[in-house]
Amino acid sequence: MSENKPKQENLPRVGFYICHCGSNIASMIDVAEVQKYASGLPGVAVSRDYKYMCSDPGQEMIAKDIREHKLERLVVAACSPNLHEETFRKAAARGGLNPFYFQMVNIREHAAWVHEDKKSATEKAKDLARAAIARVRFHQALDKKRVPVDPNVLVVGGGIAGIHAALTLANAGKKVTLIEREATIGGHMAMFDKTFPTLDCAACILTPKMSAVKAHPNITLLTYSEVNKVEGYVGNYKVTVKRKPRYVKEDLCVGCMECIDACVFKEAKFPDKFNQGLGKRKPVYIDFPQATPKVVLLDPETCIELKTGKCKKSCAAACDRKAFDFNQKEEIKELQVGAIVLATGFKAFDAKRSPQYGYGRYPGVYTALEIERLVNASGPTSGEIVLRDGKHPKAVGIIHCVGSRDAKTNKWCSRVCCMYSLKLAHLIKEHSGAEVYNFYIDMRAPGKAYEEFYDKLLGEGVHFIRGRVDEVTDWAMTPDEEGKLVLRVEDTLAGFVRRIPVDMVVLSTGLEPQADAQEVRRRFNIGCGSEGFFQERHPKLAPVNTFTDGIYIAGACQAPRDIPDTVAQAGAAAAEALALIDAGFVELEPNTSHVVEEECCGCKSCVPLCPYSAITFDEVKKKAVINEVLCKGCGVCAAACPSGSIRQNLFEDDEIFSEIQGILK
Amino acid sequence: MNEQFEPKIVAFFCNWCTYTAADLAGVSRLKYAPNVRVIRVMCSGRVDPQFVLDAFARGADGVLLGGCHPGDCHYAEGNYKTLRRMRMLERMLKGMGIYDGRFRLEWISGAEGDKVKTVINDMTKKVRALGPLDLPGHFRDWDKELEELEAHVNKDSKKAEATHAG
Amino acid sequence: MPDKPKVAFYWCASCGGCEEAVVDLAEDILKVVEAVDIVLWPVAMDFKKADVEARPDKSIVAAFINGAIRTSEQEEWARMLRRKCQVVVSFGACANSGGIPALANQFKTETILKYVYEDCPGLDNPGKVRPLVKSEDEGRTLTLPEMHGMVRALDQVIDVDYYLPGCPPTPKLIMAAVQALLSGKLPPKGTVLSPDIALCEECKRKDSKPVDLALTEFKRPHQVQIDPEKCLLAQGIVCMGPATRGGCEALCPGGNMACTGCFGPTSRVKDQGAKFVSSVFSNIVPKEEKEIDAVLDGIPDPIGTFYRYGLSKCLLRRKLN
Amino acid sequence: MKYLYFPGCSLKGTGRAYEESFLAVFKALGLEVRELEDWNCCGATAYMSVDETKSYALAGRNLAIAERSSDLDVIAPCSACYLVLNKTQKGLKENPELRRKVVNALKAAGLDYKGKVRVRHPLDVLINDVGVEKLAKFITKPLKGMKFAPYYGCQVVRPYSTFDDQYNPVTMDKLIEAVGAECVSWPLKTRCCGGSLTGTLPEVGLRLAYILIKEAKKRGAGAIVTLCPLCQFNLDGYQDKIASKYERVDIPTLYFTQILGLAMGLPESELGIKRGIISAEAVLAGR
Repeated sequence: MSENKPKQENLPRVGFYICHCGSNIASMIDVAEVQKYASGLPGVAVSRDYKYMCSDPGQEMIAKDIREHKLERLVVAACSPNLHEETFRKAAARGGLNPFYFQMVNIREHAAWVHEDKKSATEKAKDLARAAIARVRFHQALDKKRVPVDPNVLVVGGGIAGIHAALTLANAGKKVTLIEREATIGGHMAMFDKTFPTLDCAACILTPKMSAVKAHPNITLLTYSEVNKVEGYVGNYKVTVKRKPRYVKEDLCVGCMECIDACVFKEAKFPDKFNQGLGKRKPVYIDFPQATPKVVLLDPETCIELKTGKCKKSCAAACDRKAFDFNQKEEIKELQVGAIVLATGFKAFDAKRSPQYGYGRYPGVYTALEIERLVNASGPTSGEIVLRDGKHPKAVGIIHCVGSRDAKTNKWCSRVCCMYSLKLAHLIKEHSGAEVYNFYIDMRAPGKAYEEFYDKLLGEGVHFIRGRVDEVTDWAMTPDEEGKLVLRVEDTLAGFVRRIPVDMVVLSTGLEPQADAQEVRRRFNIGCGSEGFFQERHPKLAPVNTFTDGIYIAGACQAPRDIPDTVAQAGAAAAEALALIDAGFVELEPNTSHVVEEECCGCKSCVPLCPYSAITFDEVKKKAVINEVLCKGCGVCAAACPSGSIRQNLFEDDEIFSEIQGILK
Repeated sequence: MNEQFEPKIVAFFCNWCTYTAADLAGVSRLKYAPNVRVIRVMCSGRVDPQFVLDAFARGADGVLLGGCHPGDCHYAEGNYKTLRRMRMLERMLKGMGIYDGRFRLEWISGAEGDKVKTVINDMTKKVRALGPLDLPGHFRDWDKELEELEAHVNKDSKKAEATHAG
Repeated sequence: MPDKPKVAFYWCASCGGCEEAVVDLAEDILKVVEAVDIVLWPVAMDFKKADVEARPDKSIVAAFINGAIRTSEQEEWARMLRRKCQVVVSFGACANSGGIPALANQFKTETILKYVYEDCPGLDNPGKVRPLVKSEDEGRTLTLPEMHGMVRALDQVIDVDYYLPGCPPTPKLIMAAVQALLSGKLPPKGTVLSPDIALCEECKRKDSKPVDLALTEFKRPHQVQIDPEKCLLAQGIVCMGPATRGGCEALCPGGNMACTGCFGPTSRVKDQGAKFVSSVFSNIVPKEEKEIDAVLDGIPDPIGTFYRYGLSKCLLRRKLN
Repeated sequence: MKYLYFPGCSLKGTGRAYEESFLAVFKALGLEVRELEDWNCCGATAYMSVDETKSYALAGRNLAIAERSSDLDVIAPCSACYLVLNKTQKGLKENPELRRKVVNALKAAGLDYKGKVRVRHPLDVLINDVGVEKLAKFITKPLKGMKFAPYYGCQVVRPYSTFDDQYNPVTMDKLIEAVGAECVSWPLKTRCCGGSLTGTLPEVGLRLAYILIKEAKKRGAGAIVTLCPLCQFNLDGYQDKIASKYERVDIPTLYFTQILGLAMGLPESELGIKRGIISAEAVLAGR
């Protein structure tokens, strides 16, 4: 039962380096004192401090020291391993030392930046340094495993982000599968009329990309489909996809839409989700003229044949291509892909959650998406601004930040609703000539040519009132408010409460995560914030990566984002996926676990613990075996092996016990 | 010396959630007590109850274990194993006279930088109030009773050798 | 012919089971007696302390010391034998890790004395008289060994060369140890004289253990009809086999009783109780705190169960109070 | 279901119609209601701004008495009492220093305050505990053809929204529809009725009350239905003064428990219908 202290003489020669990180560390930790202290610790052959360890001279110093002083271990006290562990491993390798004879000490994020007393921060740095120097003695030489990468890519979400990523990957010659939950790709952008700040028509810039997707030989488009299950690991994902039945054969239908005319329902009766319920549609329908694929589908909730089986199916009769199939079933497909780009987009804030604005109570109150459909030439009113009661509004109020920047609903700024409110103000003024009032808290126009667009609106005579609207009411306090919707607002610039009577109110609702964000992110094993936006690996250095290698994110699923930034991110995500695939292999971290065969008694305690079924039981040898490729390196089995016969590389018992001992002296 | 007792707390943070949250607390320059020393593990499920006992035995006044919220584990179910083991370990620690918040299990996600701050500040305050655990000190006290007898027995042996030297 | 190597057997805080194990060598004991000269064996031979003290230091080849160290007398004997013998073998679970006596480390000495000499049912001690370390009786002073504050394993008091695990060690292992000593071919100092692999290796029930065992409850042996063929842990009974060193040829599971861990852990484990907890609860079914607690309630005395023979070697050493 | 009942001064005074109709309706619905013995004044919102500790102790005493006798919920029909008791619970939970003082004060009076009792509003009990479906079974004389404007006032929805939405409360709207009447769409549901200003600053208070009754009448409401004795008093009691200052409106103000009682066929005499200053006779005749 001996202590595991190695004898004094045969200690490996350790090089210890502490970084100033400019003043980030040096301002709160006495780096010289730590350097001096470490030089006295057993096994330490070299102890230096330097202003920027991660800089080229810093790394070069390490490599040179390793060669000159024949160092056998390396410890660097600087920032978080999540940031520069790789950098210093490479520096060690350049010096001829196995990169895993290295241990990093986090004294910036975990000490210098979070403590205010220099003495105790330095004390902490010394403890952590001592622990790392004690630990690194037990490090073993390891090397990263190489695993081939499947060249195919999966893009989830057919909005502008998914479309752009898929096209970029396909143009690079990769086989891409683009999956979209709705019956057509295009996402929210397809609903818009114009886009800011250039007022390009959304359809004009989106439709070519959608048809490019449809036509591209490298892209397999699976619409009306969802990802059911994801298995495997970076470079080798097996994805199960569920295709909902359209009751129409996709390869036969050419979108001539004659079946719609022939449907037993003479007029369109059912609320049309694409037009935010403003327009109507029949049980057989197509979302919008440029829908891609241009294929109709049947709504099982409202189609008589699907519900009762007793319809004369005039739609099928009218279809000379015999594309209808009333007993089409849900289809399950399996895909093998090396990388996955998630571009699942956002959900608009439900205006009913702010009852003070009267959405759903006053017919004159609309959401911004509804207005996008009204001003749209292919919308339910062919672009005419008309109220539900048929009248044309003379005054329109647009309320910014509905649901956003509000402790009761969503705390975050939705980044786009100022700009699209300006755009809608312009379109409404242009289409209806009405007086337009924009109620804003702060006018946020940060993008290229955004501020200029705001200036343009000021020039067009739109009224801008700075204040958060308290309520929308149909109570007329004075005769001129009769029959109007009155917006009560404290005009913070004028300094008094105003009541603005209007005929139509537009609620610029903010962006929030999709309703099923939590299930989706669990399915893809990535993180997300409590509100549901997917978590990027690093907000600045890795915005489109996630903590799970091989899975990338782009667009509004990660945070509220406008179209220019979304497309930029889609390109970045495609580039990251290409980098992974073109490398042809991926290096797996070597911190996997393995069973020491002669020590294993065959008690099978470990076998059920592995969620990746990397542990199997060899019935012949009566021993547990770990498949190193499937093992993700969590270490649960190493902790659980009752006879200590499973080791986890880089996190062996000796290493952690020595770290504990190092910390507590 | 009337200098206030400063507890030493050993923390095991899982790499994907709590360690990242601690990094986030650093990036956001949140300020918290310097009493915690963090040991990084890939998953809270790697933390063997032996580590917790060893930390106490070597002089830790508190041990903090940070993992992902149930359902968030990067390895799907590692933190459930942690919860099962540590619920029993807490009972055994109580049976051995160590309780009242000296050992603490917290679920902290990668986005909860401020939770790292509040947990560390709160635990430091509570353990400081509990005072030093100092098991090494106790071990030395308990073993004092051996020194006297050892001296006595060795003294006699000199006498015995003398008589039989011949 | 030159006089035979001298060996000594001694017992400290023990139940005599280890002595019994030596006797269980049955006729093999003759081979032992032939080869060695037993110079101390309180349970069987009438040597006195003075006889051992009279011997020159290191004159005894080996001492087999069983039993934990609880009183000053036991400590004194242990230190003296250490001086007198070349090799000290820590014999049995009590010597190796405190054994059953070490369970007392969960209680203050005063609590134990009060119970034994005042509150114990069936006690007739109205005067609440307690034994005294020093007392006068008709002009004579009477001394008694002092009770230490905690129960210690042998190697927590003196330096130990080898460990014979078990409660008691099996005759087979004892014979092997004696032969190794006589042959002079000894493993490195500190070795446990038993295979360094867990008990399941030798257990006949191993094949019946499912690869995906996930327990929903734990049962005590008296609560369930134990199936003699099936793995005990799979039947929801706490069996320490996976966390206990083999070498006993799974006598207890063979006798339809769960292993209680008397051989101690393998060399790769620092704390047998903590390690077993880390393993056995990892895959119980519940995921919520309340349901987990309900399963844990199936083991009312975790310290007594997981440290039945080894509380002295628990990293926390004893209860703090 | 059994409840404790904290009447408060209004329901024994100007709001007696509220108490009568409340007790009658709850009895008819088989809900046992026991008045809290030895209750004291809740201090209303005024006292809290005068001396916080004493006001919390005064209100806290009622809570301690409620907890002592049983673990039933206590119903406080009057909006002010309902707000004060809830505010006391919340204040004592969030402010340990204040809690220590109040608990000691109540200990001296032989009471011990734990803060476990739940303070409920009768409307919340009717809609959420009993439920609209069950209520429908008791409606024997639906108030067909009657149009009511639902007036919630402020204290039940601000500063805390406990059982209904802060901006657009609907529980009373549901009750009005449940009794067979028509609920007028009326955006001034939670606009101030003048509160104590009708007494202290009449030129402001009366105007606020006038705005409410004028708009209700304009939207075709036969009567305003409210749940607060002070609102009822302000809207009903000052219509003569309002008539002289602005114009005569003449619209009765009833309690939701009164219209529920009527719809359940309970006699008008048990519901204190006659206690209203503006007579509801004409309106109710049409049913």
